[in-house]
Amino acid sequence: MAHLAHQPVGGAVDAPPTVIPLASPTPVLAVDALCKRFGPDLEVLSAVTLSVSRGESVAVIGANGSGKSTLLRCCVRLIEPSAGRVRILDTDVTAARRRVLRRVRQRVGFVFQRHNLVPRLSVLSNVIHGAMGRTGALAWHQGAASPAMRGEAMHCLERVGLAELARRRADQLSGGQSQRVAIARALMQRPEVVLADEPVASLDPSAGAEVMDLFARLMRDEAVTVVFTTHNLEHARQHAGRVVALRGGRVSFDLETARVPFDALGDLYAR
Amino acid sequence: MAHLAHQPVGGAVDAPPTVIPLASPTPVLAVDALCKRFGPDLEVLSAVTLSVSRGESVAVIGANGSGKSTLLRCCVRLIEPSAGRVRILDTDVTAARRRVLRRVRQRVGFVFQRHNLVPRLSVLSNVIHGAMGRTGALAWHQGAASPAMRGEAMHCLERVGLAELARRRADQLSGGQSQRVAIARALMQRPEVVLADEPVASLDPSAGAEVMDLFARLMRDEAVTVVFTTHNLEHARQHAGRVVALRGGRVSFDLETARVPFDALGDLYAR
Amino acid sequence: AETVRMAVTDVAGLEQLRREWSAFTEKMKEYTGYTIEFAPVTSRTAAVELLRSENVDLVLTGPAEYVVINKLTEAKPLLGFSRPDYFSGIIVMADSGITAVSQLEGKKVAMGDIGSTSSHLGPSAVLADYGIDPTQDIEVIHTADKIGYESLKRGDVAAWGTNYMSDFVPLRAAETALSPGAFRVIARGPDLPNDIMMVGAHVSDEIAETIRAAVVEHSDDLIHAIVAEGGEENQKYDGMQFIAEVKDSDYDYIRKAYATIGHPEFGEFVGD
Amino acid sequence: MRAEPARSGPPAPGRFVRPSALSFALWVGAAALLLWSLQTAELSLSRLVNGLPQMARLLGEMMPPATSRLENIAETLLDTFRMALVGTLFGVLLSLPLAVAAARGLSPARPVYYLARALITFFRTVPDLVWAIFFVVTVGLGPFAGVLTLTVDTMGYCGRFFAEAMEEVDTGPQEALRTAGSGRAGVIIGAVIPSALPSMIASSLFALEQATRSSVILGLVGAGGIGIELKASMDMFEYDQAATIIIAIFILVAGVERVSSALRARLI
Amino acid sequence: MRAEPARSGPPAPGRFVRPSALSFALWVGAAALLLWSLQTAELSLSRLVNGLPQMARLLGEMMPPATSRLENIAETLLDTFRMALVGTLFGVLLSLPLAVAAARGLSPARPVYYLARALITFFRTVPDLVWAIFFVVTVGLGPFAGVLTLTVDTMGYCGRFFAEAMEEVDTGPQEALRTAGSGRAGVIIGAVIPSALPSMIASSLFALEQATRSSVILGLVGAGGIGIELKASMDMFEYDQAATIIIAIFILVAGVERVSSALRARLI
Ligand SMILES: Nc1ncnc2c1ncn2[C@@H]1O[C@H](COP(=O)(O)OP(=O)(O)OP(=O)(O)O)[C@@H](O)[C@H]1O
Ligand SMILES: Nc1ncnc2c1ncn2[C@@H]1O[C@H](COP(=O)(O)OP(=O)(O)OP(=O)(O)O)[C@@H](O)[C@H]1O
Ligand SMILES: [Mg+2]
Ligand SMILES: [Mg+2]
Repeated sequence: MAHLAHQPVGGAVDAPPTVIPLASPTPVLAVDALCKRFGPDLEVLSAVTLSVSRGESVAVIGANGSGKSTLLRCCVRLIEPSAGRVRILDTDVTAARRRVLRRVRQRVGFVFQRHNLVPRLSVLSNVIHGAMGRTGALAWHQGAASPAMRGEAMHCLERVGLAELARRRADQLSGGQSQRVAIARALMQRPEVVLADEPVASLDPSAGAEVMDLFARLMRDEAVTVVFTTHNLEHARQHAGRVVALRGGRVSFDLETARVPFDALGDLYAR
Repeated sequence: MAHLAHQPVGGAVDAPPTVIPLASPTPVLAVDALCKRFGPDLEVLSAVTLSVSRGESVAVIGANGSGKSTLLRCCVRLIEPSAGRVRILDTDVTAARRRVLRRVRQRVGFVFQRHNLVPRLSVLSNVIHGAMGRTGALAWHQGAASPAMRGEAMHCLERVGLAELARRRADQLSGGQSQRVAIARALMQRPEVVLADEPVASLDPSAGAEVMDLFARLMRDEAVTVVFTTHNLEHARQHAGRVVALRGGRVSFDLETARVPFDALGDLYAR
Repeated sequence: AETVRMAVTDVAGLEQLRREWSAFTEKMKEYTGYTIEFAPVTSRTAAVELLRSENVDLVLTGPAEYVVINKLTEAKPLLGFSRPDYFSGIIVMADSGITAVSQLEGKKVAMGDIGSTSSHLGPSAVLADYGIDPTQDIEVIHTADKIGYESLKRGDVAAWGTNYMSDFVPLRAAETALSPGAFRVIARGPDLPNDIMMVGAHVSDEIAETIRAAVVEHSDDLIHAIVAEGGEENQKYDGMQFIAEVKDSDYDYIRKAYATIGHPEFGEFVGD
Repeated sequence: MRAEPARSGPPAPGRFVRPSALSFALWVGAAALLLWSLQTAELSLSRLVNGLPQMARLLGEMMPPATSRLENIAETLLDTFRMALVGTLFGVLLSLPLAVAAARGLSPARPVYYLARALITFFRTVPDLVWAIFFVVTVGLGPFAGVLTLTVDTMGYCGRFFAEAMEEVDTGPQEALRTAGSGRAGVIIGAVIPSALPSMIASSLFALEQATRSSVILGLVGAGGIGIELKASMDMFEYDQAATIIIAIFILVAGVERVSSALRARLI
Repeated sequence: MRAEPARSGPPAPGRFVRPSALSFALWVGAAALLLWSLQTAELSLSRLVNGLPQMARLLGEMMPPATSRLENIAETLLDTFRMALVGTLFGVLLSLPLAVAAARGLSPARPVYYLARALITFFRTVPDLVWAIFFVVTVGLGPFAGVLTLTVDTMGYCGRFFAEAMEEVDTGPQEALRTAGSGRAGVIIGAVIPSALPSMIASSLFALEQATRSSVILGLVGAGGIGIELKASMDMFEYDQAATIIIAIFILVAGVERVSSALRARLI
């Protein structure tokens, strides 16, 4: 099945039913022919097409530099796509004006590969930041937040196992702790969609498994849609319903997990 | 063998021969009763003792926040230890004056968990920085370096598979690319010891395997000593001769890899 | 009681007053019944604008400022304030070979701030009297007194036009390396017109008269307040005197000087 | 280090990026301007060295500093500092929104950015004397006019440097807040200001110090101040007195700087 | 967003860290000083509003700006700019080592740090007039003395802000270079300066702009300059002329700022 890695298969919106049975007619996340160029001769994403339904869990895999982070970032327009469209939750993100974009982003929890915590604030403040979309700028600091919000933030921290570090300054965390704070911040958004960029790369095996389980619970109990990138194929196999593989900025394959040739992915990662 | 995770076993310098046959009489890296406190009631390392011989490969494992990074950073005095001693290559690092410390550091390649590249300089300049210890401040920029140095840096980049990105600004790299540049910078030091803090956490499976192989080659061909931290137990099993496990800042066990109970490490990672 | 607001611009010799003016205002209150709000204003431009915008009632100022204020506002002179030995001189080094003003032609001459009575207008008028046009025939360098003095000694400027008594003499007295004979005055002007207290057009005649009367009547007392309260060091300003009647034509010398420095708009004689 | 034979990889890229014709021309132009400027400056090291004894003599005139009016000076200095404090406080508060409008990436729109930048530059370009006159005719003599002048001064300075500090901070945390659906205000207060704070504290306390030092302005509007004392001392050739005042200001300024340094050290 | 019933975790830590007795006392003291200062400032909004017509009148007198001496002004401005350029250049170059010595963490030793800080503060505290006198007696009247004064001014400013920029940058890359065995020089040139560069460019070009604006100093040392022209216009009540000069300076300053902004944008 190694040939799969070479020729893009299915998953494109213009021919979805044959390959992937979409769970619901209107996808939660629909990426259509997305392109991103940095400068004239650096095309990082080439016509990426992808569709994710409510409650699905999709793993995005691919070699370093294959465009995974760029894809996720384009989805919420942290990077302005060069061409193509992205729809999230029935909103055309690529065309959205500022207010609309804000409303969509509020519903999407994003976990950054580099965590992106505010270094000088406490862990708790950083988590409460997740609520800013719905409660406004007052959530900038734990000292200014309402008791309910503080309680909820503690709950989110507890879910990632860091409640006892609430008071610590964010720049005094270990790598894995800071990653988990970033996840807690995304949870604080009460997201309908989670886009997580290597959310467990710095986590120890047990913490990584817990986070993946947490995502699974969110999907099951609250119909949250999760798209995560990972280099850990075991995680992709166990926790994703579908796997999208990127190679050089193109979709190499887009398959239900059961059909992914996990043992023959050499080509995907070959340089 | 799960009890091993609970009671510290061997590896302490005061009782090494019974448990670990040291390859050479004078260890390349000897950590003796190292303590690190951040503030009065946060003890991150408690009496860590450890000894690594030339050409050995040691994996340091442990849960998030167990003190792995702190241990490595204390070894080169990026963090001033609160108590205890560290000897590297016959130099007492903890007591060393500035010049001596510099000379030791030059011989130790360090890979940071957060990569720590200089964001506004090119990849090539960042790699050439590794040569600064032996060639002085002129190695600050690729434009100022000698042709031989530039060639060597390209060679290091090639070893991590990034030669074609030499000119890219370091802040425009993907997570895995930036990690590999950090590794190339450490190689550029022509190190005798490599201390690598989760060197493959952001790498794709094939790049990760390549880097681990690279370390193995360095050990075999050039007798380089490698100490790396990792959350990937598979890497520890395959590439380390010995595994040191930290739990809450204490050495939980220190065993030859063959004797590590990889399937029963639940306790190590339990919170 | 009424409050009278009074600004003092850069009147040479009143520094001590600026530092410690409470004695003076207390005396004024005692004699006039008015509370005097008294403020030094270092810029004459500010002083003029304060008068024009009716933010101050009285301005105590120098002759050059008087001419300007008189021209630009409806303010009237109230009292003169005479000081001894208030004149400008043109000073050169004795060994420079310069003995006559005419020899300065084409050379650099240091003077004080633009528009200053004794260190710009005064020297310029003197030069003009000797047939040197200060805007054409020499290069004027406007600088601080100390810099003018040091430049003269260094030979960077050929001459220094300044207030003889209050600028040149103290510096020469403090001189350690050179004897007083090392300097030569090649020209000096007449005593300059009096410093003057002006009253804004918006101030009632009654107030103006009350103040004038009080000052004239208690002249010695007030001068004492200015001079003596300043302590030993301030005795050198002794000899000041209030002049009850100010004649506008006294200031025609200054007006002429304005014309000399290229500002004919202030050079027109009032009444001509 | 081991004497490993340096192996060489593929050819390295060029040492320097070839500049575009335009930027090459600009660099050449700048270099020419600089050379031309150096000529007019009439530099001469020998003159500098030969003149040093003269400087020493002058320094001698300032020694020993006069101590007679120490108490008076301290009091004036404190008064000045208090006015400076108020002026700077208002300036800093007003600078905050102005700086946001003048920060690339935070400004709501391109025209607002240019307008805010121009306004800040304008505040700075119009000389203190002009501001002082403006305010003195508006509100009359006294500390208020001085405070307003200092406020405008501070805005011209802090507006610019706050904006630049905000532009310079790491964009990661800002991105995180924006993706969480936060509005501009949230991003600024939650991510930008915490990151820019050390730099902003430095700028603010520098503005305070500057306001204290440059308090000659206060003299312009009849509000007294240490500046006018210093000027009077210089005018009266009381150099030992001037030295005392300068030393007093130095102590205050150094104190403010230590506060700045301590606050920043806590944050960095 | 979903109306999820907000579940609550373990109790959150206190809203604020309890300040130590000392820092509490310091805060109270600062607040008291501020209140006391606000009192002396004699603030009054009504006075400000009532006075606005006066301000308008004055503004009216500045309009329209006089155009008679435009060429002359442009020439003087260019001369001034050239001297400012040289002074700033030297100041910036000398500030670099001084700033390294004055940057916590880069300074070779504690006493050196304090000495460098004190020196920089000293440069800033001694007024321009005093520096001008010093340099005139040393090197004589003329542009050289002006350039030296501007150099010292620049050192007082850039020395401080370079040091603070260096203190503020991310320590990660510095650690990396230090662990590679690099010496102080290498760390500074390889990691600190590249990171601090945008901030340093901003400070340098601000110093240049400042030197151009505050060029009254140049007049004091007999080097002419736009500053003395402006002062003369104000002293002679030629407000329209002053307006022209201010506008000319504004254009130059805005130009310098655009250069600063463009250079920084390339780097950030
Ligand atoms: N700002 C930028 N300018 C130029 N190139 C960029 C920029 N950002 C990313 N790239 C390039 O785009 C490519 C894709 O980057 P991206 O971060 O999406 O990779 P990734 O799949 O997330 O890799 P990793 O697994 O290493 O995180 C990389 O080759 C990277 O070098
Ligand atoms: N500057 C600091 N101040 C206070 N606590 C700190 C500081 N740096 C690290 N710590 C704490 O020390 C502990 C050990 O941190 P360290 O970075 O060594 O962990 P680690 O084993 O590397 O974890 P990870 O696997 O997440 O990287 C953590 O609990 C961390 O929060
Ligand atoms: Mg990535
Ligand atoms: Mg770590």
